[in-house]
Amino acid sequence: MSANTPLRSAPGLPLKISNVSKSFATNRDVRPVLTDISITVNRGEFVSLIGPSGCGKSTLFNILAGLDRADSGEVVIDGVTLPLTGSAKRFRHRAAHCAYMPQDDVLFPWRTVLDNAILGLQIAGTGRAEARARARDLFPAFGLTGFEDAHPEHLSGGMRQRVALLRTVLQGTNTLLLDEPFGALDSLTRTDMQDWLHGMWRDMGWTILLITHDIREAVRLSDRVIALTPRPASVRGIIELSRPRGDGFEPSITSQEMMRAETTLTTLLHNT
Amino acid sequence: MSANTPLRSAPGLPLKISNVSKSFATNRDVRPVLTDISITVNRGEFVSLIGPSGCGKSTLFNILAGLDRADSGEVVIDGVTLPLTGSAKRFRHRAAHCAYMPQDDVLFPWRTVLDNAILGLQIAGTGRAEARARARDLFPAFGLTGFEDAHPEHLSGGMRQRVALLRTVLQGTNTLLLDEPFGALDSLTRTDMQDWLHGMWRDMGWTILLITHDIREAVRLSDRVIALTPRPASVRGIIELSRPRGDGFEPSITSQEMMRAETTLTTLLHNT
Amino acid sequence: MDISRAVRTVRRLLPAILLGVLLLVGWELYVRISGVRPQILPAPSRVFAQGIAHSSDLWRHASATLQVTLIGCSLTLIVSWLIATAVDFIPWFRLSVTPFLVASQTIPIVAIAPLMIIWFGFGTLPKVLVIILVTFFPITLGLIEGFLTTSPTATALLTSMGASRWQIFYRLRVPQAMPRFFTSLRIGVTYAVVGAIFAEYVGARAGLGLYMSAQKNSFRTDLVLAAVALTALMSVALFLFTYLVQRIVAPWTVVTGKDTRG
Amino acid sequence: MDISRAVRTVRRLLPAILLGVLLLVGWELYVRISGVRPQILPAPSRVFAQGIAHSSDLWRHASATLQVTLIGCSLTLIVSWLIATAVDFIPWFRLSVTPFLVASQTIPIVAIAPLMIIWFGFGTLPKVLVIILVTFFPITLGLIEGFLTTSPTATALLTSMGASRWQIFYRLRVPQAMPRFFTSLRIGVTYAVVGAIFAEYVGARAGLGLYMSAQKNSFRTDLVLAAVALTALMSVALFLFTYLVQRIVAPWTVVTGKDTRG
Amino acid sequence: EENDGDGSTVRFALDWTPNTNHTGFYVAQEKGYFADAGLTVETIDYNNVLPDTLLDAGHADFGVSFHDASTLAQASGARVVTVMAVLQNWASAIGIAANNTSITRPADLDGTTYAGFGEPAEIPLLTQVIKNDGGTGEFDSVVLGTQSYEALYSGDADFVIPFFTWEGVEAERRGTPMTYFRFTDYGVPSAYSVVINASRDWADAHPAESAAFVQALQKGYQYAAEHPDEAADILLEANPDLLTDEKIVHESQRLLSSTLMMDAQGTVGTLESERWAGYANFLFDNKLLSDADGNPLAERPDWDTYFTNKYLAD
Ligand SMILES: Nc1ncnc2c1ncn2[C@@H]1O[C@H](COP(=O)(O)OP(=O)(O)OP(=O)(O)O)[C@@H](O)[C@H]1O
Ligand SMILES: Nc1ncnc2c1ncn2[C@@H]1O[C@H](COP(=O)(O)OP(=O)(O)OP(=O)(O)O)[C@@H](O)[C@H]1O
Ligand SMILES: Cc1ncc(C[n+]2csc(CCO)c2C)c(N)n1
Ligand SMILES: [Mg+2]
Ligand SMILES: [Mg+2]
Repeated sequence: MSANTPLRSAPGLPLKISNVSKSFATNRDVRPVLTDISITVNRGEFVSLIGPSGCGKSTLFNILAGLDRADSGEVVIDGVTLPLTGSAKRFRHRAAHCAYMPQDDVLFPWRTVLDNAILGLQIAGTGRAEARARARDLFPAFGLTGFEDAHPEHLSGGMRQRVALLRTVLQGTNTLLLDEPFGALDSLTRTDMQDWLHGMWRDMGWTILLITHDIREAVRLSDRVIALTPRPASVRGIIELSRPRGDGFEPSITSQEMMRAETTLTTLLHNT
Repeated sequence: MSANTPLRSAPGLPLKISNVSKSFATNRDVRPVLTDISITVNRGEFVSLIGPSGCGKSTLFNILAGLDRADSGEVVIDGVTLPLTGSAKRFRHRAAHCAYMPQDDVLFPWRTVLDNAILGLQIAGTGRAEARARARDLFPAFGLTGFEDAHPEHLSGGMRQRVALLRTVLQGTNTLLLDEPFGALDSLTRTDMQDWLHGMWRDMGWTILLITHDIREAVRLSDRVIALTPRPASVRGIIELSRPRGDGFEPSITSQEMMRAETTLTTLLHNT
Repeated sequence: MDISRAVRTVRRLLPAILLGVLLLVGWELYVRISGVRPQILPAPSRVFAQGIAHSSDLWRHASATLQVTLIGCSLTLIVSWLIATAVDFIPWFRLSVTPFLVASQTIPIVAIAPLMIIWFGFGTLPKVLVIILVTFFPITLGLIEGFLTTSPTATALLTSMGASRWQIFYRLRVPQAMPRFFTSLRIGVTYAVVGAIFAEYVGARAGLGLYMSAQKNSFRTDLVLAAVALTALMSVALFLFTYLVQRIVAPWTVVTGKDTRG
Repeated sequence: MDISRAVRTVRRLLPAILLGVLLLVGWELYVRISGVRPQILPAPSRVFAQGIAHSSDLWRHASATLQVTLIGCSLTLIVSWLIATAVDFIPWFRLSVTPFLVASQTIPIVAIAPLMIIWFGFGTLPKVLVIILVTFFPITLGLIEGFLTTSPTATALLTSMGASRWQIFYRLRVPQAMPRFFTSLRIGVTYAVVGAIFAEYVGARAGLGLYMSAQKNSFRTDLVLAAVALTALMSVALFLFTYLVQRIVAPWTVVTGKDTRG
Repeated sequence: EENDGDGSTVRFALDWTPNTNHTGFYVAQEKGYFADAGLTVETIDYNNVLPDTLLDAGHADFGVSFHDASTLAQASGARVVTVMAVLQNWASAIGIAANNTSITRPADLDGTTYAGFGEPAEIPLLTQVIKNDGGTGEFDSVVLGTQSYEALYSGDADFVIPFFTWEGVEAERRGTPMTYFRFTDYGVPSAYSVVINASRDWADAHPAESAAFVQALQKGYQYAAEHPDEAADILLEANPDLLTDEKIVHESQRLLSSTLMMDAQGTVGTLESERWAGYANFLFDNKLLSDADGNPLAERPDWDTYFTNKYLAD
């Protein structure tokens, strides 16, 4: 598979979340975290989820990534319905429909950049040599050429995020779940990485669902921004952004439409 | 001293940094960090410093706060010139002209909120009872009433920052050095805290020098934004912002002037 | 509320208790079935019964051991605070002291304890010295490392307020060191009891060590084991006691079991 | 480059070496001036000279001790990996095992070592068991805690990739546990030597412990101390050896001394 | 810790947990012989440090020792001196399990395993006995201390050197009797076995008190020799928690009293040159004696300086 081969792509909606609810049993009571969430993501779309801290965003991702199960509702990924019941173990093995990238990059210090990238492939049973060859093909596109044998501690924050994204992409699904991928970066690097991610998304044809705290990040990158309420999370509002926007995606330019969207979102999120 | 008594205020410029340079000797070579920096802050002004990570912003603050010394140049705070030579110890005791608030709030878990607030007073030799009384007076203005005896771990991130700021303010100087005070907060809380800080600044007559990574934060809050080059830091450009701006400081509104300023700053900082 | 906490504690301890009971029952059965002589391996029931029968002796010796242990621990505390403070104030001192702390752990006490008796006689001194030798290392190292956990930012904050080195020490570094200090204190007191037993084993007028040694020479394996069990109990009691002290001295370091996830 | 590193190392060690020399000189002077008899306190020069004079004996016994130590450590490694792995896979097992690990540290080996000989004869077995008793706790606990340092996010990542519990264990938890494991291994090997000495002290055919006990009975305090010094050397050598192993097995955990501030 | 009082307090160090080798001491204590002599006596219980070491280091004034241990200690410069004999002949012997039919004489011990205390004289003594019986004197040895006896019963070891008057009686009572080969039957000189040593420095500084102490002690042992059952009861009463088997104590004491404690004149405690020199020469000839520097003694010492009768009753 070369760098530009389109990734496997099944027909239909890649992601459909219908009326999902979830609560956790704590020592004292039952804590509802998600109530009746419905979200649809079309193929090739870039959708952002934004909501106050602790509202339940990561919990939703855990459900999508097969790490946890909803109490009710339905999740369909690439035409496959995730089960609501059954042993956690059986359930887990059916996962990996979408590739999940956690907030901190979670690169393993004991693996080189190349070996970090192939982690998902190895877990899926691909041989090391083949996995490495496939990863190498993508290094130029990710701007990582020359760093194959470096160890993560020698990379800058932005580079680390690119390795983490490469690892996610190599899992072989083009539906990506990104949980605050740039939360740990400083503002300037963050903007650079947003530009880069946007470019990659445009070129590679990925479907992206992104969690963020940052209104501006959501607005800059997404086709659609979904604002959530505080816990228990439910959908408070959805903002569609046209593309090309005013002057197209020009990273350092703040367009009128973006400004309006930001204002709307700020109001939505603050007046709780 | 009651909440609204103006703080001690000497005549003249509160802060004048002239041609300051500084380098660190590392194991291998000499690493220049600041080259020929000159900054003037007028009384009651809100000035932001923005620059890439590692460029030398905190080093400059360390010099201002008396934690470190410049190699050359002159720093005058409230009419007092900081010495360039002399033992670190003697030097240190002359410090505390300006109150310094570090990036993470550095609240002590073994102290209650009230006792955290009076830390600077205690260090300066004020008795505990008197210090507490003075601190209590300011609790309403900081929105901390009722939390006097709480321990910091029970506060939200935004509240913790307010306690840290209260501690800074109680040191009795109205020149505040804030090193990325909101870096650890999520975007939504961050915006709230910016609004709050701006309000306090306006009401209390402080002089603030703020370090930030965030272009938007700088633009929202400041009278003047100073952009620094990557290490070794020197002043790359200065942007003055008028006040009231278009529609005044209305936190959730993005004005035209701000947008222009952001664009200028982004260009300044990115095209290195 | 409190009842549910007790229930939880018991439930957490249950597997351990079960395993313990299982081991004891297995041991008892083995002894009964194999008919091994009590001089070689007494049944736990016998150890218990004989321990009860000789409980006044055991208590007398245990209290002597406890006394030495407490004196030793107190002195270790004083010495280790002094050294750790000195190390904290004079950095090069750290480089000279740490290797000795590590080396002190490599000295076989079996060999040194008799020499201590030769040098310092039968009083409390040699025993206390053995205890210090055993406990000094973990506690001092814990303190030194505890001081070092202080964040540079907090130090910078205090310095910017004009704090002296001494103010930084007692307002910041000391409270900051508390969690590590208590962790190492817990290790320390456990070793202290064993160290005291040790020292008494090679020379004492009273104490569980002396008792064990004498009972061993009289082929009373059951009483040796009863004393061993008592020693373990004492160690565990001291171990738990440090939690109490910690709760009083440094309450903020104690996890309250509150749900911190919101 | 390498020379400057060597110079730095020496400079770091200098205070410790100086303090060591000072102590030795003080001791020597005390002995010479006070005229205390060598049976009671031999001068360090005498300990050294006699140690050299009896070096062939000392080496023979040291090699016996070393052998037992290595066997004991290897077995401890096997057992502690097995137990720690089991604990990692079966959470309730942890609750039942940890109290026993802690309790094992409160058992006075002085009292147990002779019983071990009664139970298991005087071959290698009882000595190895004593070593296991001494080293098992720190190493197993280090491993268990090491596994627990794994971040939930990393686990979630692997799980989302469809990894089995076993894959998560060996691809993530094992490498993650390495720093803790080596820290505890260092503590473990140090105690192992002391434990071996211990076991030999109460019964053996050869070994430094036996040698010490015999020399004690022959009023040769100088040779006892020579053996003590050799024991300490052996412990330190094993201690340093673990760094070598760590550099080979888990190079990423070794701080390279590179300036990480950029 | 130094005993720098007026000499009226005497510290007495035991070599082992209380046993019948100590009966005389407890008799003197209980019957007030020490008190009558104006002495307060403090017992230092045994704890893995040799009494001679304690005497030498000044932590005890008198203590129980052995003929060989005392000779070795003095050769190596320890400031101790033997002031009284508790026994007039060996109370220890080579012991094998009585049911061990493969060993019928010392020569059969070649190639078997000895378990002992690691005392310096053990191996040469055994080698001598075996050689004198026609064996090669080559056997395996292991140091197990008290555990030696368990090793013998379990068959892990083949022979030991017990006090047949103590461990031997115990073994018999336990149903695991031993058979003995007496040292003197195989060409080893007779020896004083258990003796009382004094700190030379303390004794020199307190000659009167030393004499008073030794004579009171001697009186106690004399009583024990003459009244074994009463003496045994005194020992039992003095150590209720350590001595629980009355039969063993009585049997042991009778054995000691009847065969080992008194010299030809019926006196307890006397030391004489010839017997001392006999076993001491054996130690010297086997190169067991070395000086303070660990060099083997080049010249035969004057044995008469190693012990003294001057504190004993005339
Ligand atoms: N296993 C669990 N048991 C109990 N409560 C849980 C559990 N996991 C999450 N929660 C609770 O669910 C809520 C939502 O958690 P979640 O991590 O999904 O929030 P989030 O929106 O991702 O927050 P953030 O923006 O801080 O990452 C939190 O209040 C948390 O305390
Ligand atoms: N004591 C020191 N010795 C050597 N180098 C130092 C020292 N302190 C800081 N530096 C170097 O000086 C440079 C500037 O550091 P500084 O902390 O001032 O950066 P900064 O602009 O505050 O960065 P950030 O935005 O990440 O906080 C960094 O490259 C750092 O490595
Ligand atoms: C009752 C009694 N049993 C054993 C010893 C130990 N011990 C010390 S020296 C020695 C060998 C005798 O020459 C032995 C066996 C003792 N002291 N008293
Ligand atoms: Mg989250
Ligand atoms: Mg900084």
